[in-house]
Amino acid sequence: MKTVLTVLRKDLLLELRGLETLPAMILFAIVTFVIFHFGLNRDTIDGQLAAGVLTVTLLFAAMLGINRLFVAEREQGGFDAFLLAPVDRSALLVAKATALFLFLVVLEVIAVPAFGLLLLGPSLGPALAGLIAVLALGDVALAVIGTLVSAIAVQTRARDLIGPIIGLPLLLPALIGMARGAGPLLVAHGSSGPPGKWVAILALYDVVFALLSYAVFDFLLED
Amino acid sequence: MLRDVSLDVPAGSTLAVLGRNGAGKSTLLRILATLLRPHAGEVRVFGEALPRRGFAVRGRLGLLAHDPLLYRDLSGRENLGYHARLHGVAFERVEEVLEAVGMGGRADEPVRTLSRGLVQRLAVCRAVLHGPALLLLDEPLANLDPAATELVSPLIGRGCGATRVLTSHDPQAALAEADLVLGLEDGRAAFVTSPDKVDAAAVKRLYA
Amino acid sequence: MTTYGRGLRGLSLAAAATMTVALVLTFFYAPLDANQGFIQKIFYIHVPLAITALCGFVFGGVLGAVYLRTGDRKWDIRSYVAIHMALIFGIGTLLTGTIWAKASWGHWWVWSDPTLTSFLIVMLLFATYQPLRFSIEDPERQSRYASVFAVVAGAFVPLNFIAVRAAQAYVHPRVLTLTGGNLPGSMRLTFLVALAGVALLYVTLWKYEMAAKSTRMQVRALRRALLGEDSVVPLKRSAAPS
Amino acid sequence: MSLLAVAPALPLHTAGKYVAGAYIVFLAIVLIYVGIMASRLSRTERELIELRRDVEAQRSAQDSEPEREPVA
Repeated sequence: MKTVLTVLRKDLLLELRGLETLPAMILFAIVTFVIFHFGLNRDTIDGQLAAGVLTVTLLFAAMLGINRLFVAEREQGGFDAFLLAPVDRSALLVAKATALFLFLVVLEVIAVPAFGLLLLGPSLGPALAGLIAVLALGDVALAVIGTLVSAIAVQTRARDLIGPIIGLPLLLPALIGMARGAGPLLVAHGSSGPPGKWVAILALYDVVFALLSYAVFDFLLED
Repeated sequence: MLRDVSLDVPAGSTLAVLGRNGAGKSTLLRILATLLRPHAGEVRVFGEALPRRGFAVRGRLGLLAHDPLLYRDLSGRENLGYHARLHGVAFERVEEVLEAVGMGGRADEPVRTLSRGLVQRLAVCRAVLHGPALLLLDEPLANLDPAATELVSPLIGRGCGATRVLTSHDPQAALAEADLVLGLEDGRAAFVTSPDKVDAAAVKRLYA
Repeated sequence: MTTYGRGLRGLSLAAAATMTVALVLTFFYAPLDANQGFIQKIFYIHVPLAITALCGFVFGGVLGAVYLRTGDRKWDIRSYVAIHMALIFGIGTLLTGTIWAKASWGHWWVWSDPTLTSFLIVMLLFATYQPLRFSIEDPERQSRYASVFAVVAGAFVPLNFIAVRAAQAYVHPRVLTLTGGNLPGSMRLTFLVALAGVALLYVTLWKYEMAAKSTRMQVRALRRALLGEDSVVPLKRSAAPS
Repeated sequence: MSLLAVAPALPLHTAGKYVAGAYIVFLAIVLIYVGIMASRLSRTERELIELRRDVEAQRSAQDSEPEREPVA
């Protein structure tokens, strides 16, 4: 646990100093909203379409963060430094997933209101609580699977390509859960809570992949 | 890429590894550091067989490789603080080693803005931070001027108290520090002997 | 050294015989489906292919897990061949599936069918297996990372089916439910024989491929032993383990 | 099952084409696979023949120079 906090602290500090990932993710998300405005030729959207635009944008913005997650470790010797320390290796997975989760939360804190402002027809207010629940569960899946995929992809030659082509299919069920869970919330006078079925599926997906990642992560670190 | 290399290094002594670029010096150090797993053969560090017992060895060795293993966007103090936390070392130790290499004043600048010599000093700090009993030194004095060499000498020099495995681009300097010499040629041991028995011709052939 | 060729002849004969029986049963024994008529005959090849391919993916994941436990490269090769064969069967599934969709619904692709859709997602995921391998040069790391991928992707198969099935209503010509309850006896017999035939075919081809790989590797090993290291032409960079 | 209701059973002569198509696809995949394996088999065979030739060449070279120490 101490190791997790140590690595997490270092990652956040590194992001704070370099500002390499998070600003790019946020800008990308907002630009994508603008692109959807023109691509769909709609001033406002609602319901399932809105949920789809929001979650797909977040997914692709997350891919940017996922691609960069381990680059500093690989290029600046972070893997070696970590492996030389007498600490539990799984701590790196937990720390990186937590860092990615926090990045996604910051991204959404900015991108979701921006989405409400730029594209969403109905007011965001009544949907907010349900949306937070769905996005939080989705973020866990994005963070866990993203960390795993990133750790695989960073050691390959074509890492910018391998990351997305493995990550996107693996994340598809999570995307379905997020989009379908958020859909009913974004209708004018829609339901206040997300459909329980999708919350359950997202939670199941989170738990299974968290355990799975924990089981296989050590193998990605050995040299 | 290593073959037929077998030798014992007694605790507290210094092994110099000689050989031209690509002979397998760095590979040997990475295997000893548990970062590479040997495909076959037996490697023991502190009597623990690698790679199976790697966890028993980690934390007791310090690696100083070509790569300083420091984050460029963090300052020297932050980098060392990170390593101190990972190794469970008190922060006073960070200040102690920073002072020892004369970096106390510049430890808050990002590593990417420092000259190579200063980065190498920080890398020395990182390698010895947790007081390792085995030091793996790959060209430890690279980029260091004579004054800096003087400064790091109590940390990684002959009197530092740790068992040392060191490589150097300068065979004469390495021989002067060694108790035992391993000559590597294309991943094979060309000779293993004490430094006074190494003849100039053999060294010359090694680097030819 | 395992001799993969042993039992191959018996297995081939069994696979061929079972497939033949399955075809005979399909066209001369199984009754015409009340709703779909003759077109339902595709079911007897499409669904066994799909089930075998999915089991093949999971099988590859299990073999990958064994590799990670043992570190013995032969398990990675087995896992590779299992996934490789499952991909071929998967392509067969998608092609027969689209033909069935066209015949039943008039479109080559129907999103409303959760089984076909989730199968496509699984195929898209496993299609990255070979590029991933190709992108890692160090053979040991290639094996390790490919096995991690196989384990994760193998576990993804059932999860993905849960998620996609939940997303859509049941509209597939659901001749077979998981319990198989609503299938008339003669249809079920035909289906089971066809499933056995396709599964036997998978096992046969897997063994065949393993035998071919192991033979090639032994030729190389012999050359190395008899003529020395330098006489062996270095392998080209490849996604396949060797 | 609603979609099924609007998808009536095709007449046999239309359905036959699709069913035949599906089974031909299956057969073609198996045949293509067998074809690829056949070419690989012939490559292995060629390698074996080469190996045999090289080994025999080495043997006869050694026989003609019996004094020489065997290399490797």
